[in-house]
Amino acid sequence: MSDSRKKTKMVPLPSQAIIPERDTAEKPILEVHRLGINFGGLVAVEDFNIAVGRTEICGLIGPNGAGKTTIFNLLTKVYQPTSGAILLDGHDTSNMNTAQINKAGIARTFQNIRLFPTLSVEDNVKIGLHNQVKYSMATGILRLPRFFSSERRARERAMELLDIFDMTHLASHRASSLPYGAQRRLEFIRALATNPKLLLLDEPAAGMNPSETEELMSNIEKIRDQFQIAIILIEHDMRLVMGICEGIAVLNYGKIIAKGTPEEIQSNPLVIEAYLGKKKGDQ
Amino acid sequence: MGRLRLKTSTDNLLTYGLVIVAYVVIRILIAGGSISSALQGQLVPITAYIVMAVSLNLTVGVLGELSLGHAGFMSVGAFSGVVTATLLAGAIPTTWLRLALAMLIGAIFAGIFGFLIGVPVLRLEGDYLAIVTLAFGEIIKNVMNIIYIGYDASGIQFSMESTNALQLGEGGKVILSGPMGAIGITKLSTFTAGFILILISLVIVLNLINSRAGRAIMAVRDDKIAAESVGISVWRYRMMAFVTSAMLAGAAGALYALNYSTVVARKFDFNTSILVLVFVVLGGMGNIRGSIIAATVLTVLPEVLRTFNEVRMLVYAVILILVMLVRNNTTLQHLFQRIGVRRKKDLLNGEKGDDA
Amino acid sequence: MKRRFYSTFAVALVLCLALLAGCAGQPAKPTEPSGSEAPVPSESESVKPDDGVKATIKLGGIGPLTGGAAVYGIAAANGAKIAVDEINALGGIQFELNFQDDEHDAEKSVNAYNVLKDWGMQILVGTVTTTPGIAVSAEAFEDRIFALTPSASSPAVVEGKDNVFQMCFTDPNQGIASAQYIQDKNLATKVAIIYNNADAYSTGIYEKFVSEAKAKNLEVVSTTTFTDDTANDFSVQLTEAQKAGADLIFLPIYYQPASLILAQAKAMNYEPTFFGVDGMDGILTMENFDTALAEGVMLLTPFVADATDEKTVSFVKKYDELYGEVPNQFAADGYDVVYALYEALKDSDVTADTSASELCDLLIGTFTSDSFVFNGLTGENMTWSKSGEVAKAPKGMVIENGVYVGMD
Amino acid sequence: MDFLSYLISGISLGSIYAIIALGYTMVYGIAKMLNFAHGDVIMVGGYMSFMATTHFGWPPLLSVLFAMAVCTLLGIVIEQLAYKPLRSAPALAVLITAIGVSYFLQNAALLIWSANPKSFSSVVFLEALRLFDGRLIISGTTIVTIIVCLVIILILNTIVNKTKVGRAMRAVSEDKDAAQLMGVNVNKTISITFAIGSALAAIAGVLLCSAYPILMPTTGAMPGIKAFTAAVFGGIGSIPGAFLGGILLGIIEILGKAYISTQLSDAIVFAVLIIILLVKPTGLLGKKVLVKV
Repeated sequence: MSDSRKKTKMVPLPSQAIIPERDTAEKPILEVHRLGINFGGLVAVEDFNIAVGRTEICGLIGPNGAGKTTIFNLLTKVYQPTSGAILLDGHDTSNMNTAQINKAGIARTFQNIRLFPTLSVEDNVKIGLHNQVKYSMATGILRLPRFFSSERRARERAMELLDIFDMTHLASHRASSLPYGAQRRLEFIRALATNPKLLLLDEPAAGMNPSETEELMSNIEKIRDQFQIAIILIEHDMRLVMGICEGIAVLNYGKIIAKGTPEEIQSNPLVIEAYLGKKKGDQ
Repeated sequence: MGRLRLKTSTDNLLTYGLVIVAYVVIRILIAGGSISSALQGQLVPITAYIVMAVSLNLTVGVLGELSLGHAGFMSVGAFSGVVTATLLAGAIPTTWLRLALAMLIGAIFAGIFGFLIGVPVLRLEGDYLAIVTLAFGEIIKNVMNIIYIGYDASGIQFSMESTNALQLGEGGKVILSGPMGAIGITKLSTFTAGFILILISLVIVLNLINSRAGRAIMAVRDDKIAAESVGISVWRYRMMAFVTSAMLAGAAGALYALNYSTVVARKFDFNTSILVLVFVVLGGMGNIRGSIIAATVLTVLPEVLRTFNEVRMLVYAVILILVMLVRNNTTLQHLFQRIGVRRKKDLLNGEKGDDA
Repeated sequence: MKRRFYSTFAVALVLCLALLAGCAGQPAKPTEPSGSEAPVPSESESVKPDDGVKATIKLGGIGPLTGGAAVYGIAAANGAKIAVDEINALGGIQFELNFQDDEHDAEKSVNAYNVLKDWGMQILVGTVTTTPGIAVSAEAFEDRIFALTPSASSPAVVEGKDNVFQMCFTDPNQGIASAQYIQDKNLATKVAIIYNNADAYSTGIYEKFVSEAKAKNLEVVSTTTFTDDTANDFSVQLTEAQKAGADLIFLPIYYQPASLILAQAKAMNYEPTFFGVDGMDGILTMENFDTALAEGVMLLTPFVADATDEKTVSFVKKYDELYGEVPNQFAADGYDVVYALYEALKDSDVTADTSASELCDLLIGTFTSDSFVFNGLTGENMTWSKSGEVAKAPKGMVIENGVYVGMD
Repeated sequence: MDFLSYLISGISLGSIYAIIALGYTMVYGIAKMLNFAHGDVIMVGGYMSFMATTHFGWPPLLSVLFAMAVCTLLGIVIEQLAYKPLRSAPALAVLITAIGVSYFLQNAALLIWSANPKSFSSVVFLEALRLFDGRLIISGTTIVTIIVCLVIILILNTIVNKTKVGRAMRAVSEDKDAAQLMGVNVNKTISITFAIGSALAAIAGVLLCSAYPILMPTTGAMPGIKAFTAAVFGGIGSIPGAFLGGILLGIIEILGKAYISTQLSDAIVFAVLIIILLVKPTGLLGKKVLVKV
């Protein structure tokens, strides 16, 4: 692990004008109480409780169909919860829609990548910066001075972010033309561009080879350190989860069956029975 | 493969250049008297259709929503423009100013309609959204057919029954009379006005596309959920594109209507909406220059085909089908690329093919 | 996939070429069109003058030859064509007719007008329909090209344009005449009206009829409408008329929807008197139409295809020979327009070089002079006012046993 | 009583919309394309039946079969020449091509049969049903149309659910690419769908002209658009939805005329459509599509 750390570049410091400083000593960034949803009577998630610290990296694991992605969809309001409360930074999010959730500080990636396929890599990141570098429609149409300064800033920032994953040379490529791994990284960058307090990563290492995964792990940690954000990730790669997560929640049939540190989870008999036991071979 | 050239600015310059050169050439031809009245008579409608195509491309190509009622906005713009121009006839003798105001009012009214229609329409998706735009187009046509507006000494009179019901006093004048439409319009539109409107539309649409709002609109087109997840209000940007598109169509409607001594609601029916859609699809979705060329060619084509007499429209239909077949044939597309024909990639089509 | 495309493309191309060849290959044979019962006269078909004649005047015609209103335009064009042929055969003044399609659309109509102007049109025969007519007559007024429209019947077509004249009744006149007829003949006490509220012609007649009916104390008990988009089911309109106790239904509409109204009224056992205007003409000659449905229908029409006067008989015979159909009022209007122009020009010394504006002044003078009286298929002793409207007596007709019978 | 009578008129009109909508929805459901030429195939069906009865003197039923045969052939030819080469093109390209086909058919009909309207003789000889001393009349055409609609629904359901072709259709409708991978001949399936859709158009054409006996080159255009609306109303792609949508559209149109305004009846119809779609965004019986995230 230490080898790979040497190989990767350090995350450049975000420009101060864009990333405000965060008070990391306070209460949890995310508190979820008794969250639940059912689809036409079918209970997908039930009684889900979790709290995530300001700069915590948290893992959400469980067998396929356990409801992990559904949790992300609930947190970002892609689905409306049928019960429970979500507090982001102490504020209730029940009246927010997906876009407002993002503005309030949650960004995410998707299990089946959702980029803006016809647009360039750079534009994808710039769209992530939508609420960070602002100017009005009229400014854009009339090409007022503010347009040029803002666009320059957006471009600089986009390049900074792309540089995290060494992707600046791909900036003018069409997003859909990137190889799978690069698409995943681009989605990660795009989420990061929205300046989140909490980042939800849905299987970030899917499709990556072991060395790429190593690189990703160190990057996730560095991004957390640099940006001072909390991260929840869904992942099947147990090496990644156990390697970087400080807290882990195990989901089965829409319910949390275990919570704790990686060590606690690894020794939890319930988890072993439900999940690790079966999968031990290929992890 | 897959490299998007950083060519937007040159590309846009080419589009502006094309329009300006075309304008200058035609002006020279007119000055030299070497242009037929047939073509000269078509110049204003061509400019109006170009603006229609460019504006619809904003909805269909850039926003990615199928609209089958774009002529409805043209209708609103046409009639509000005509009413404005008629009412201002005494107050403002300068014709170009009156025309500009008529187009502005036409754009504003169409924009208001665009917003009102957008509220329900933009809650829907795909073909359902398309059918509701069709429905609104038909409703506008239906309602315009029974609107009577006139003015006399006591002001503007309005009725939904008949010209008699307007009860105009001495010296009163009927501006709109239901199915007969507006009659006796003073023709204000000129080729130059149309040219300026095209330039304004291009500035609006091209600058919008290459700005923050335009990126947001295209993000919404590509993936609504992803766009929301990065904090873009889908509703807001869909509405922005839709209303902008409606406003430009309204201005084009006013330009169109003020080029003839009469205009009727029936003109702006489903067929006209479809006609403009054909311009957009043929020119390439999201391809503004393509829209301009397609609108011009397809407006002139039926006139060129007059030599075919009774089979004229049949030939037109066959050409339309053939062009669609050729244009969407991957083998031929590659061939065109190989021989160096510059083609901007059809954006919605783009996922399947390679880039130039 | 590729091969299939090429075969498809080839087939389509062949089809296209066949079309081109088809139309290029048989230009001057109006009697043998491929698979078409009613060919449209066209530029290439128009008659070229013989040598040594005194003048060839270029007539430009405009009307819908395609689209929903094609039936009117084609008829008018065919009628005009017959007249041109007859006149040219007389050996005096010669006409060359170029008839262009306008799809019943103002924009296309102005386009057609400009095409004709480029061609060198000296006199305009048109347009056939009203809305395009308003747009085109404004252009003709500016260009000083004399226009005589066969059937664009709104007063707005001629209003304020000294060089635009009509061959047909204006819509308001028909409305007034209808009300008068109904009153004079005591045809009804309670009148219902069904009109097309999306149609300028229909609405124009309706408006004047209503104000005239009020003046004449005719009681209008029910007024309902339809549009071209809803012209199939008339049960509501008929039920309302029936409920209101109407004993006459005034139909200022064309015969296609009228035929549906007649059939549906019969199905519901409602048998009022139906009273139509010139648009009703054509109903009896609709292919396969059950004329029993139209029994007792009254209409005001300027033209009757089964009239027995020599002129009509010869025209109907010729039309049938050439186009295989019975001519309607529009065909007669087209025919009359050309003959009226002929009458006005035959004694003048116009030549092919006479400019359109000279012709225009000449024709305005002739048409508005007291001595100019024209007898045609669509009326006797027609005269024109300065405003461009025609004065002729409408013929009241009633359908008995499948034929028109004069009401007077 | 008036209301009942209007209701019946509405059902009569609606049954015509319904039968046209069935063809629309069937093609849409499987080929995922809006075939705007459908209305014009209906017109061709009408002319074929007209020619058969009036010019060839054939019996009505034979004329219907003749119309169906010709329209099926026409549908296949159109599909092969115009739509098939565009299988992988964007949906809008196919839509525009369909519009081209529509123009073509209308103008070809104009040249072949002239612009003069023809009066169609009904192929339905069923006596009208007279209730309450003839105060309520249900025409024979309406009864036949509704029965034909129901039979068609039954047949389509059987084809789609019980036969091998139907299974292929369902597969193609769910996912063209996946169906292809599973060995379904997608091209053939779509061609068959068009053939069936065109045969339905012929039946619709004959019944449309029987109910409203006027035949012109533009006869199919407006009913086509209305029926398309009806299909969306019911949830496009849903066969019972097309029937329900058609009937409701007819009823709304007639009641709108009767109780609100004859001038605005179309505006009313379309306004109701919009309201329904706002409440049920995928039509009355349309499948609610849950986006998988």
